Amino acid sequence: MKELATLWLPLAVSALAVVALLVDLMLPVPPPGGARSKTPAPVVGWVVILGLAALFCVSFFHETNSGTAMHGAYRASYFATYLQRLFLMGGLLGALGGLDDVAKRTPHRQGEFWLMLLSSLAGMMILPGARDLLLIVVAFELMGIPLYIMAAYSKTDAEPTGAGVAPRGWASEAGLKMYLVGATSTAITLFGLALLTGMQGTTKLDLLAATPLSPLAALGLVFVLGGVGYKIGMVPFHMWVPDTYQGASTPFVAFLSVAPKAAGMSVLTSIFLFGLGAHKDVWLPPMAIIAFLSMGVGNLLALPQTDLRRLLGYSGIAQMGYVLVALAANDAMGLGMVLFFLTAYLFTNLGAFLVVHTAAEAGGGYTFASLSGLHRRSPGLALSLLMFLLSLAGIPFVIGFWAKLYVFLAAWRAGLIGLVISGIVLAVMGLFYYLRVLQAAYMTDEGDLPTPQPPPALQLAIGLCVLAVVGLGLWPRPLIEASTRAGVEMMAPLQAAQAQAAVKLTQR
Amino acid sequence: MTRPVMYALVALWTPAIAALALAALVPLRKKGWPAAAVAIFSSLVSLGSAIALFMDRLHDEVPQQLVAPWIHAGSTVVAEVGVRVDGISASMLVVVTLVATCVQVFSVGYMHDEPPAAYGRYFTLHALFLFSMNTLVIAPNILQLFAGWELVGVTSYLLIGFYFKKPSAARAAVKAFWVTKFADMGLLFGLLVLFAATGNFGWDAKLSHGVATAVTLLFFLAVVGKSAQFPLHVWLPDAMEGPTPVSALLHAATMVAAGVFLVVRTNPLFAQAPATRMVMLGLGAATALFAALLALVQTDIKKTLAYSTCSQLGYMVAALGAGSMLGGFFHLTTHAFFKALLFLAAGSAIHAVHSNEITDMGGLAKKMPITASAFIVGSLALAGVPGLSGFFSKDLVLEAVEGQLSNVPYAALMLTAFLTAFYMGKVVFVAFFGKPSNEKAAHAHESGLSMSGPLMVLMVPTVVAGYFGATFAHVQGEHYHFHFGTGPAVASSLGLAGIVLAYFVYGRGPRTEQPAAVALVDRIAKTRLVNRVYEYGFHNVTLVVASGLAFVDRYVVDGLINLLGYGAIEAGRKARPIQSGFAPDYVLAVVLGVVGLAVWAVFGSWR
Amino acid sequence: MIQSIGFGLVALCMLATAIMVVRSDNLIRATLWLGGTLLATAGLYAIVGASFLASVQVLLYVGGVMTLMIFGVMITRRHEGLDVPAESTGGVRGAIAAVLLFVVLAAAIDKTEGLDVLRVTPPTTTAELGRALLVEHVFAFEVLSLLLLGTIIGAIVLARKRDLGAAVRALHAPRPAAEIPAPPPSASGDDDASSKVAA
Amino acid sequence: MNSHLLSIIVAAPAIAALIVMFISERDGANSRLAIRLVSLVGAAISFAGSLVAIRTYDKALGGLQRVEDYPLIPSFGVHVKLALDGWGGPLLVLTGVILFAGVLASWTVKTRDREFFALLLVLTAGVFGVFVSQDLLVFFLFYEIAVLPMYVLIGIWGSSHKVPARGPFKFVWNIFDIGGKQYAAMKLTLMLLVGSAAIMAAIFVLFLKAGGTTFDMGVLANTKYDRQTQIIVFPLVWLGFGTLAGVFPFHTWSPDGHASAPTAVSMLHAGVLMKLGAFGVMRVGMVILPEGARYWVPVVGAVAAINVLYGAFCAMNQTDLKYIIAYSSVSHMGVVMLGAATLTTTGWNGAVFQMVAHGIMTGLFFALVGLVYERAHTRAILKMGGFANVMPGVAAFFTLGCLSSLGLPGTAGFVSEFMVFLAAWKSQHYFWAIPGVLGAFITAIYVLRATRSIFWGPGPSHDFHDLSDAKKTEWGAIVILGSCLVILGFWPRLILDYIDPGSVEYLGKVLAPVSALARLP
Amino acid sequence: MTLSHVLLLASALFSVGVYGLLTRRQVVAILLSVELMANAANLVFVAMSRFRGGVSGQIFAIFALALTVAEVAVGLALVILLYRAHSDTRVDLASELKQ
Repeated sequence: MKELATLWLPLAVSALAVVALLVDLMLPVPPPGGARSKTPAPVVGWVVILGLAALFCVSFFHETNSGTAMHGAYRASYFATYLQRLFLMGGLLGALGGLDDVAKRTPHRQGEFWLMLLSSLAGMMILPGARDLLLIVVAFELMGIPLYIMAAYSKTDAEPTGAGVAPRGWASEAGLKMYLVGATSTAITLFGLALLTGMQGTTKLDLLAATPLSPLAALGLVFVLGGVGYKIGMVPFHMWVPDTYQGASTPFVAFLSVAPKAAGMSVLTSIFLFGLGAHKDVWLPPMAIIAFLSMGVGNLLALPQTDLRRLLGYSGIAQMGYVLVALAANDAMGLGMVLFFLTAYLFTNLGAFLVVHTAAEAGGGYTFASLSGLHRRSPGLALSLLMFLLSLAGIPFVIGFWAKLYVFLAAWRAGLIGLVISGIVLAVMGLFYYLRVLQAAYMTDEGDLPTPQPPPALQLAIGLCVLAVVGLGLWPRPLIEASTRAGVEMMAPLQAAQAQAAVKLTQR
Repeated sequence: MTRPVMYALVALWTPAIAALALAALVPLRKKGWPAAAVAIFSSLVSLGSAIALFMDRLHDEVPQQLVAPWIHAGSTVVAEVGVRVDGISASMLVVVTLVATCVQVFSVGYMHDEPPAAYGRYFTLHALFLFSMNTLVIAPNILQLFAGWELVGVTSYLLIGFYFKKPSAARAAVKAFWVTKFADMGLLFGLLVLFAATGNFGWDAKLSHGVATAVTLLFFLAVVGKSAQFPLHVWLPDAMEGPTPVSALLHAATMVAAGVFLVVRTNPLFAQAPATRMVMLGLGAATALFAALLALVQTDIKKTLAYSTCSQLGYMVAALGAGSMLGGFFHLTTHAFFKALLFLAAGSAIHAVHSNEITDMGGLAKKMPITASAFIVGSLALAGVPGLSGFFSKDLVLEAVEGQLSNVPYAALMLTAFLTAFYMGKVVFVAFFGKPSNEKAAHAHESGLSMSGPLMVLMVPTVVAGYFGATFAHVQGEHYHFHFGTGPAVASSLGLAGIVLAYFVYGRGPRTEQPAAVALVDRIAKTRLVNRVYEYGFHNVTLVVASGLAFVDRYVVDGLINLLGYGAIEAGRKARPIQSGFAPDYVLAVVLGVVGLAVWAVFGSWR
Repeated sequence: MIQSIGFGLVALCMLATAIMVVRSDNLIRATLWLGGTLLATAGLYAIVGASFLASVQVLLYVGGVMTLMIFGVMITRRHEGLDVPAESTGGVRGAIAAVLLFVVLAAAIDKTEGLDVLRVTPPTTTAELGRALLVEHVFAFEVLSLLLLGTIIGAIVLARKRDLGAAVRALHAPRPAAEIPAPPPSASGDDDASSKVAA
Repeated sequence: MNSHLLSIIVAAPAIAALIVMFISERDGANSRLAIRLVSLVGAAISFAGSLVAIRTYDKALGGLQRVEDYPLIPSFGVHVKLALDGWGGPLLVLTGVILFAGVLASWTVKTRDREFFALLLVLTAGVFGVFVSQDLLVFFLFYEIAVLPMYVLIGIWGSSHKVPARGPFKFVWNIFDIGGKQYAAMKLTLMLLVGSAAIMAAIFVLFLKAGGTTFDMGVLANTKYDRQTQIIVFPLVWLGFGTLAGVFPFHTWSPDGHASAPTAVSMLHAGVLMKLGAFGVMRVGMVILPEGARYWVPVVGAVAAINVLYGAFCAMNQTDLKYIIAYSSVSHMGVVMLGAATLTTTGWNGAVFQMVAHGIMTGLFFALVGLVYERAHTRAILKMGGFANVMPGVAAFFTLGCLSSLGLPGTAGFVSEFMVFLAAWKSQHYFWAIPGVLGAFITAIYVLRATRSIFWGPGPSHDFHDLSDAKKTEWGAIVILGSCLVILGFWPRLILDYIDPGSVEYLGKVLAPVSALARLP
Repeated sequence: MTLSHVLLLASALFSVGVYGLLTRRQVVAILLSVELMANAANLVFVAMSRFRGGVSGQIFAIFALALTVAEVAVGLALVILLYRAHSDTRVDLASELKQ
């Protein structure tokens, strides 16, 4: 029972999934044929939202920061709690943002969507505490497979199409591409894990570093890096990202672009920092190269984009490059700043996608033109977009500034100077396209698009994001202290152990 | 604070307050006549305190000064401002305030037709000028002198450009400022060198020979510009575009003399640099002769006087070069009086006939007796006719120059004396005698009291100043005793000869053609060689460099930055097709990425 | 020795069938070849003494996956018999990548010491496996069940085509001649949307 | 109240901006007036506060006074530590003056005035923050806040006058349909942020090499960094901040940016923001990295000398009024950097004085240019002429600005330029003074040419029918700035007395023998 | 027969799978190739477990098997969607989203 208490957050999310399913089943089934034109109310969606909100709040009153469960497969920690809250918040915001879109686009299969979301979320909730590679893989798939389904969920193009124009199967294509790359990555991950666990003789993270790495194990390790990197959208495993972002329904993409990435980062952290931090010399150079490539390719390819979703997709690739830079620092501060950055990124990117979605819904599609005159049509929305863009670009007094600053500082401190310098330069380059979006929203006023009228849930989601981005930007202290605490908690014992091992090695 | 210092401060600040009040109280200025009243009142107060100061100096020879730190760096005072009261500043102050007061009073009548706003602006600038000039005159160090020096330059610029609607006036103003500003760089560099050597801006430092020469040469460059010496004299004739009273005050009596005053003031430095003094002597004499020749061929009465000013400044510079501080300074003083008188008289005549050309005048002596007599007295003084002030001071100059540099400058100055008398004679005979050349000249009449009054006032020092040479010298702490030797005799005879010759050439009715010698000079003068050199330099060097650099800025510096942006964006565009939309390509990227990673894992140097 | 011969045979089978899977021109046949590969794998499991795995492989994998695959092929064909082309292009590209990958893998195996073990550990009992599965890894097992539940529901929601009748009615509904021909109902990805049109 | 004066100065514009954002625009003229009044009050509070701050600064005591310390992220050593030093006072007052005048000068902004004033105030809050920050990271934070709003301000309210991309690669910008002000805004922002990137890298090194516990600039300045580090990091700081100070060859954002910016923005940008760059080089680069500074000053000074002359020559070739002023800013900022490079008290006094003097002067210039442009609808000086007939006041103040810019005694420009030239001549690189003085002469040529062709000559042609002299609030702006120029010119000690202790103290750190510095881990 | 032989076999199988993955144009055929790769991974799991001891490899293999099946199910659902949109299941039909 005590073990279950340790696991209560993941279990609660799973339970919520079941509840959602049951509620959906209890809803009256619309009669076949005629009377289906009326859109059913998003009941399940609200259940999910309220449930997630409640869980998020309760998680502050009932923190389980220690204890292991399930034969050491799961270990609670502040690190895990931090990330779990992050996922809950991501799920909550994603649900708020997607509520009306789901109800509008797929009115008669809403319940299943929320089930998928919660399944995915349940997978995420397990990941940060999982201490067994087997559990990690299963939870990772639990998170991943529903995402394919959600990506293809609306089946058609997210863009409203005119009369007589064939609805394009963009959502299907988005799902399919994500799936094909994802399935490949899964196979690669499994193959790598087979080599790694086989050579190391264990699936337990804590024992993984006990044996020196053989070339085969190292090969397995980098296979895992590649396989997990797909979910984060690291270059060169990123190519599904822009296509899926463009094709899938945008509120879902808002969720997809932040929460699974954070989860992926958590997996990378678990395997590489907690598991194999002692063998840093194996994975650091590839990770550094991948970080550089992600920053470079992401920023470079975002420059000429004309579709806002693709632009944000590439920008997300670059942002993950920054996180990898901090991850590569492989120390307490680095980990803390990874968490901090992921938090900042969650609010920022989610908010940006939701604003773009809201503007596009009012007309003009997801092009720059849809933002034309936004400052006049909806000053609040434009201001929110401004805040998100500033945060993405890393400009002061919004949270993104601190995130980028500390990510780079942590990496610099760890000696990754070349990486940081290239990161800073590429970040400045990236400013170009953020400014272009800003320009579209604030400096053009052509055409006569209607005023965007986001539904209340969407407004709430955007409002929460703005509040977080600005509020935490002005007063980052609690968040920084929390993330640092999480980082120190996990990394300090490891570093001490590694230092001890090094001393032993020299004594020998 | 001692009494003399207080006089000096009053003399300094009264015009300053007047200028400030006129600048700030817009309605007062825009109304016109109150501005004149305020300015003239301030000048009178200034004049009064100047005279009081001068009187004080007659008894007290110990210089006094009051300074306050102006710029400091740490505990070191870099620069001070304040007033210095001694013979030189007291004498100069009297000259400046007296002429300024006369000119301002004269202007009340002369500028009468201007609209009230312009009228007010005119007097505001006059008050500002007086303040600036006083700043220069009573400066306790060369830095403050430089400050005043620049300020008078600016007021000169603004007053030359008073009729700013006339493009020629606008050009002349800017030209005057550029030329003097160019020369002022010499003074600035001189200050830098001086400060580097001594750590202050005083003029009584003992310098090494090299430094002294460098400093004084640099100073002299500024003098050449300000006092319109060859080859930087080009701005002065153009500056006649300004109102005539302005020409009288700034471009004849006081501002242009500031250069000479600088040398007088910093005489201790110049005394240490014989090489510089030789340059001054040569250049001064050359300018005197050169300008006199050019004055010969002018038909514009103001331009004649302008070249004459150049020429007389050449005298002063030559005297200073010859080592006679007193000679230069005394000639400055007398010249200020008679040249101001000449200009004002010319202004009166111009006011009457609405033309600057002497050929448009004629016979004015009968119509305008006061003006004519003033002009004639001034001309005689300028020509060095014995008994008038110019005679004494010019004599002092010649005496100093005599025997220097194989007597070449001496001869040149003698010749200049002759030419001076000749061209002044020409002006007098053509403009004031004979028959009126046109309707306007025929109906000219004497100007009102505000104009004729100052003429009469100025006639007094023009006549008598020479007799106060001893007093003047006494105030400077020097001695002066006039004795009628060969030099004065020759000079005054040459002067008389010039007048006589002028009578024979010009005094007997209008001429259609010039004497051959004059015509030759005229043809040379019309080439405007010096001006053209400058214009060529400006258009073909400065502007070419500027456009070259601007091109570099546009196309190279900025171009490179655009290239960077271009490179990044174009790279992004070129890379786009990699994202082909074809899923197997994406998978290929994954596989190749994994293979790359695997290569590192297997063959990498991590062990 | 016998083991080695057996291994050799099975390996040969496995590779041959695998190559047929990726090279066969007929999709149905390729699917069947995959069955061969999986069976050969099961045989190999048996040879190395993982008998439980071998049976699971045969039952679940060969049975389940094969059926699913053939079902998938058939449902996406309009009665063209068994002659379903499985196009492939870019053979050189693929071959280069595959060979590169193999070379790296082989090099890693070559460079790693201690892989020339002949000894096969005593056969694992099913009970042992069961204990590991349901005790040690029970949480993962539970998570897996959630995963399978979610997947099945998700796959059904994606694949099902609700209210086909309405869509067909929409196709045959009278419409203005000038209008661009409406897309076939099957192309309309969102059944709900098309049903709305019908209503 | 009194003990939080600096925070009030910094916060007042920010709070005013916030209030402005919430004023409803629906109320027509009333709300327009309210927006302006709130902005003006915010500006006035800061201005008054800065005057109080400077008046109560004990110049005999020197050093940091009015220290306020609010921990922001204490675990990483980030404190919002505000304090006034000798340099801060005059620069605060400068900012206050320019902001006040800027609000007055933009009284007639027509479109989207709410956002305009809010951004203007936010920008100024950043500037105030930089001048009083004693924590390097907060310094940088404020710096960024000051730089960024410029993009929007230029992009939206910039002149519709075409500022075309230039050079052989201009077509690039056309591809993206970024012409005119957007081009200028983008270039400005990107170049300045590249500079910020360099600064950020430098901050990392400074922070980590000092032990990684604090960003306090006082502590960092007492840290002995090894020579190698200093030599590597100093150029980063110099070029990073220098980009904003218009250091050649990273100045090209300045002409385009200033030319397309609206009046008040040009005033603030050229008047105050460019000073942030020079201030940063001196306050961060030279004080914290003395050895690096000593190593690099020959280059810094040489580049500054190039700046002076190069900017002046480029200005001479322009026919667009704003370009002239913008290039003249490049030239004058060269004087600031030249003064800084002399590493003498006189030079540093001159440099800081020049920041103030040039700030006021260029603020005046841009205010006037804005007036002229608003009425004439062109900035091509060759098309103008005789404007003095209809706008005598503007002409007079423009002339005053010109005179200050060419270093006329009696104006603030002379004091600073003279100090700088004096220091340059006395430094080891006396030849630096030569381009400096020449630059002043070239300045005389081009400013007077411009004055002549705009204001002098026969009356304005018929193309200009709505010319008129300055009006109510506009007078306020130009009279304040103009009189500051003259007052400071005549009595420089009004601010020199405050600058001086700052220079002495900081220079002491730069020139102190190595052994005298405390050694920190 | 040693472990390295089995591993070589698995590697070969994996590489063949990759070859198919890259060359096949029918989505179902691609899924088959992915199955080959997953199968290779399973082979490694089992072989490692049997040659080096421990049961976790085999457990892992069982889980991997289940995961693969789940993935195939979703994959086929997506294939059906593709077919509905284009009446065919060639992967290049799904290439509207690009650049």
